[in-house]
Amino acid sequence: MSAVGTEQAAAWVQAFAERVAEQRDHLTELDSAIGDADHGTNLDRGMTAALAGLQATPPADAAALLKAVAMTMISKVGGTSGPLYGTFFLRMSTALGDGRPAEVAAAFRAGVDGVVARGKAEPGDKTMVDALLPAAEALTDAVGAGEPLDAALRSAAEAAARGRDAVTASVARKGRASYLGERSAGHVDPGAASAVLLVESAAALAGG
Amino acid sequence: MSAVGTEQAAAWVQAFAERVAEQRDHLTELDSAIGDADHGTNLDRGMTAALAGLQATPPADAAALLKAVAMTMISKVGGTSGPLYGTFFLRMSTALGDGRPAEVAAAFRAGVDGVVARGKAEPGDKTMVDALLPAAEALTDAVGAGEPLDAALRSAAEAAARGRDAVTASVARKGRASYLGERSAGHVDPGAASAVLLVESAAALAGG
Amino acid sequence: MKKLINDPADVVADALRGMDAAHPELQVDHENRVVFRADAPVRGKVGIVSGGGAGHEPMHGGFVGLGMLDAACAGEVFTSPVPDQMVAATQGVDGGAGVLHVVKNYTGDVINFEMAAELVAAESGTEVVTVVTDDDVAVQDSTYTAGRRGVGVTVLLEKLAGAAAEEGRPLAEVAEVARRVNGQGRSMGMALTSCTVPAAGRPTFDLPEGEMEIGVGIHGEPGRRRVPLAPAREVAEMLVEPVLADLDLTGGDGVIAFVNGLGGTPLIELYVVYAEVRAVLEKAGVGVARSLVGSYMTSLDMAGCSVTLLRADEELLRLWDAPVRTPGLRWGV
Amino acid sequence: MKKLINDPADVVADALRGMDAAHPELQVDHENRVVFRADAPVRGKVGIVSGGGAGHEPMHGGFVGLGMLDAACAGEVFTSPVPDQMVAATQGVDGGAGVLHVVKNYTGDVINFEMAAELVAAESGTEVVTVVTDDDVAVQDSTYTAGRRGVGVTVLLEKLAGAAAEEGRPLAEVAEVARRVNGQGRSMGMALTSCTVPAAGRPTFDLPEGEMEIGVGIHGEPGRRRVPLAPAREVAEMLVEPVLADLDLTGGDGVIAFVNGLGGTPLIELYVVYAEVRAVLEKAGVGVARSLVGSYMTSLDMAGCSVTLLRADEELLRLWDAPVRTPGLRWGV
Ligand SMILES: Nc1ncnc2c1ncn2[C@@H]1O[C@H](COP(=O)(O)OP(=O)(O)O)[C@@H](O)[C@H]1O
Ligand SMILES: Nc1ncnc2c1ncn2[C@@H]1O[C@H](COP(=O)(O)OP(=O)(O)O)[C@@H](O)[C@H]1O
Ligand SMILES: [Mg+2]
Ligand SMILES: [Mg+2]
Ligand SMILES: [Mg+2]
Ligand SMILES: [Mg+2]
Repeated sequence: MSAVGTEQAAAWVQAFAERVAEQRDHLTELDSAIGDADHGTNLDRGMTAALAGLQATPPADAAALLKAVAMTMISKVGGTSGPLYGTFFLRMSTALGDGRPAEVAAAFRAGVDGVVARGKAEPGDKTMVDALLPAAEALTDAVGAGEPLDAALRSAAEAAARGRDAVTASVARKGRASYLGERSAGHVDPGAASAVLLVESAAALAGG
Repeated sequence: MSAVGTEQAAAWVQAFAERVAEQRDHLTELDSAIGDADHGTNLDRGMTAALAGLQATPPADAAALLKAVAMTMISKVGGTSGPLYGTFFLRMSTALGDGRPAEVAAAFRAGVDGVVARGKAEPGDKTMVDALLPAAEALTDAVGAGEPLDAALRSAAEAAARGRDAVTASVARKGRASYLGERSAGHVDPGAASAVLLVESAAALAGG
Repeated sequence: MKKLINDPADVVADALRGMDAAHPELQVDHENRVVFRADAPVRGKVGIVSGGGAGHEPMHGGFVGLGMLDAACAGEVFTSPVPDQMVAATQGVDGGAGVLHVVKNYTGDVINFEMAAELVAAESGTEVVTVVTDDDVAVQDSTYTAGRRGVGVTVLLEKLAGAAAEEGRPLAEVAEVARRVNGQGRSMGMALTSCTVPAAGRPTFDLPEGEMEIGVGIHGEPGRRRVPLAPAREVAEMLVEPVLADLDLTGGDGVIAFVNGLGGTPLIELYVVYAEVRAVLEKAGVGVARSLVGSYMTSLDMAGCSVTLLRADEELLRLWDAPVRTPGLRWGV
Repeated sequence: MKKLINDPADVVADALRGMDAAHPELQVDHENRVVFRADAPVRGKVGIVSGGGAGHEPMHGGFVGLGMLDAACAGEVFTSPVPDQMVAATQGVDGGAGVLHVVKNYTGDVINFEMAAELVAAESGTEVVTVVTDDDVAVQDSTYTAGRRGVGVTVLLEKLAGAAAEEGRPLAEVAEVARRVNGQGRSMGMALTSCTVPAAGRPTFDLPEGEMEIGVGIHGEPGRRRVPLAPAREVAEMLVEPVLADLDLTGGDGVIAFVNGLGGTPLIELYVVYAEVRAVLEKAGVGVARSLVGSYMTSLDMAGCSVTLLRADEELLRLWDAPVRTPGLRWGV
């Protein structure tokens, strides 16, 4: 895979929607432990609506596709993850350019920056940012080092998973989990878990 | 025992209060199955207050004692069993006379008639009346046949228990149990069960 | 048992203290456990007294105030109050125009109110008329049984008769309104869970995860039958249809529709049920003139609901819209 | 899971249908899931918009009406509504005097209302001021965390700011009242049981028979700590003391004291708690100027309660007593 076009973007979104559907109850269970038991339901509702929207109005290109997903997430999900994932896809869509590896890495990074700007979470706060930021860095580094996009995305997925796991032991400082104080330690953050699915969906496609 | 005086009446009331306290949870459990789960609590509250009242203001004679118990039941218990047991003791007190066996039997009968007049239950409706009426009849018959009071009370207690058991299979037609229709069949009536304790308390004293 | 209480024996006294503190517009006689309107007795107005076992809050104490009850007697949980309380209440609200006793049809309530009325008659010249509510279609009405239970209609009756009394109408007319309301109203209830009587310490009955009881009352009595859990849509049918079968409610001025929560059911679910009740009524051609949705007559912490439908007429609608100012119901003032 | 619902995915839509049917004095935009005052926009009056996830009924939709909110947006259960809803609500209540957004401090609510305000600013000339409530002392307030949650004070704020808006005061003053209320009010909650989110299908957390959670919010989040079940007397201390420790409430005009039920707790228990809250306050020398006891901000079917204390002043008391006519709160009209 040398560039991300409409087809690749569609496949990524489709794959993410499938992973979310499959992991819905698990994500909600993670959110039961340290949140309000809706993360899986929220994302699944959003991604199901996003797929339906793409089917109804096929987008012109990859950027339009990501923007359509973004708008659905923002206008159909609510909660914390709706606007944050929405912002991610929106920022990514405007930075995607021709979808060449360097642009993809930069667009992903722009998406993550958007999440940080909106949510104001810092690394280590135990949020989706702790999976997304390392993924963005790994992707940028790998692409910068001349690795093919497939391999770069696999590194990114691994970095996301490591990021998610690294904060599992921590006390949450953002989102609902922060209300639990010390009791949040030892639990996987649901948003970090879903962010790993997002990056893994890309890596799996790239690899296949 | 040839006559019921203050001492005997006090012992009876005391024994009944003890049996009720001991069986409180059981009576409430019976009432849970086909009523509202308060029969044991109700009677126990009433008899505890009655004993306290007797202690505070020792009555002049057996009739005054039964009347004091009656007034406590009427003014402290509420529900169905409060006024019915209250009426029983009240009517009994006014008919007790010198407490000779025939008078005791007549007084008991008067008490039961009071319950029937107040509650309008008929035999077989599956209420306390189904234990009290046979007890009254057995007592009257035995005393009429010249049996000593002790033996007559034992017959009455047996008749009460038989009466209670005879309606266990029936469908209730009075009180809360009647709301259950067919579902009330097969359950012991709580009021019949407590009425048996009342008669048994008398028989046990008489026998001892 | 998980309850926000102290000693189970003190629940009623403690709740009355809280009620007293929360509602300066009420007078609470803690000795007699009677909640009075602060301005009782209201000279020249028929006094309205109700009462019953505790555990049904806000009924009855929460319905004391302008346009509804003048006094309410609180018994122990699910246990009728005693005649002494009713006598104190009756005397305290007698403004010279007589007193209406509103009694739900339970043997204990009927007997105790009956004894109270006898005592009042013996002790004073206060005229007392008693109206007994028996609107629960889950129970067969027969002269050979205790008859139907008084449930949801009691709330509507206290509002409507209260408004009639507030208009200054004489006892006979107020009682006629009350009897009419009872005659024109029917209810049916269901439970998802049992309640737990504090003194008993555990649920009155077991109700497994996938089942519900249809035809329950408000004292944690089990219902008439147990059926598999069903969606709100079907629950609404199970409750509305027996009511419609018992009383013709089509045409005329429509009904006052009342969906009541039993204590453990949150308002969001009551609204879901109400939407379905309206759908069933619409299909049956029954118009709805007024609505009431909320937990107004509870059964401790029981999860479940009841539906009450009252055939409205012009007068009842006017009385319904009349001002009421009580902790539990309040509008128009 | 035992609930009076149809498909879990339809709970919010179904409840809004029921609410619409029960309250002809409201207008419900089902497409946008916004509950409006029937007479919105009120010319010349500051519009007040709130909203949040569903599951807290009667908050917020039940607080729409004269003297309180002009519109409320309903999200999915425990999920903030989306910006489009807030934009529709804001435009629908703009009577020319600007609009106040009342937002509970949850990341999702804050972000979505923020995006809505940006959209409104981009699309129209409507002035929007946002006030965020964060009164929950169970949560540590720190710039390095999401900060305290918005809970019980939100109800009081909607009433008080609503009264200020109804007086015709300008947006800046209404917002000042709102900020003052939030600054002067604190809350603390506890749970006897978890709630069950319909889509999740089972309790959010397990809470064994003899234990309770102290410091819960209103979204089924577990609390700060788990302790053995205690009598209402001690529960009242556990809730009131941290509030008093956080805010000096002695002297002055006393407090508005609010005991709130979380959905599965019946009123009788709330009154028991309120009696004990009063006892704790009395011992602490805190006077109570006004009381509110009931289930006004629920957490689905959670059993439990919260206590909110708001330092009163003359103006706030006047605004508290001002007329309000909404499904959930109603007096003086
Ligand atoms: N300020 C924030 N910035 C980034 N991500 C956040 C922030 N707050 C919470 N999150 C993420 O959102 C996830 C929860 O999402 P979700 O359950 O859908 O929303 P809500 O918390 O509103 O119910 C958390 O697990 C966390 O990863
Ligand atoms: N009409 C009646 N006449 C006589 N006894 C009755 C009548 N109705 C009910 N009872 C008795 O009362 C008992 C229930 O008493 P209790 O539980 O204390 O009162 P409640 O039914 O008011 O809760 C029943 O088991 C029955 O024996
Ligand atoms: Mg969540
Ligand atoms: Mg009973
Ligand atoms: Mg009882
Ligand atoms: Mg949420």
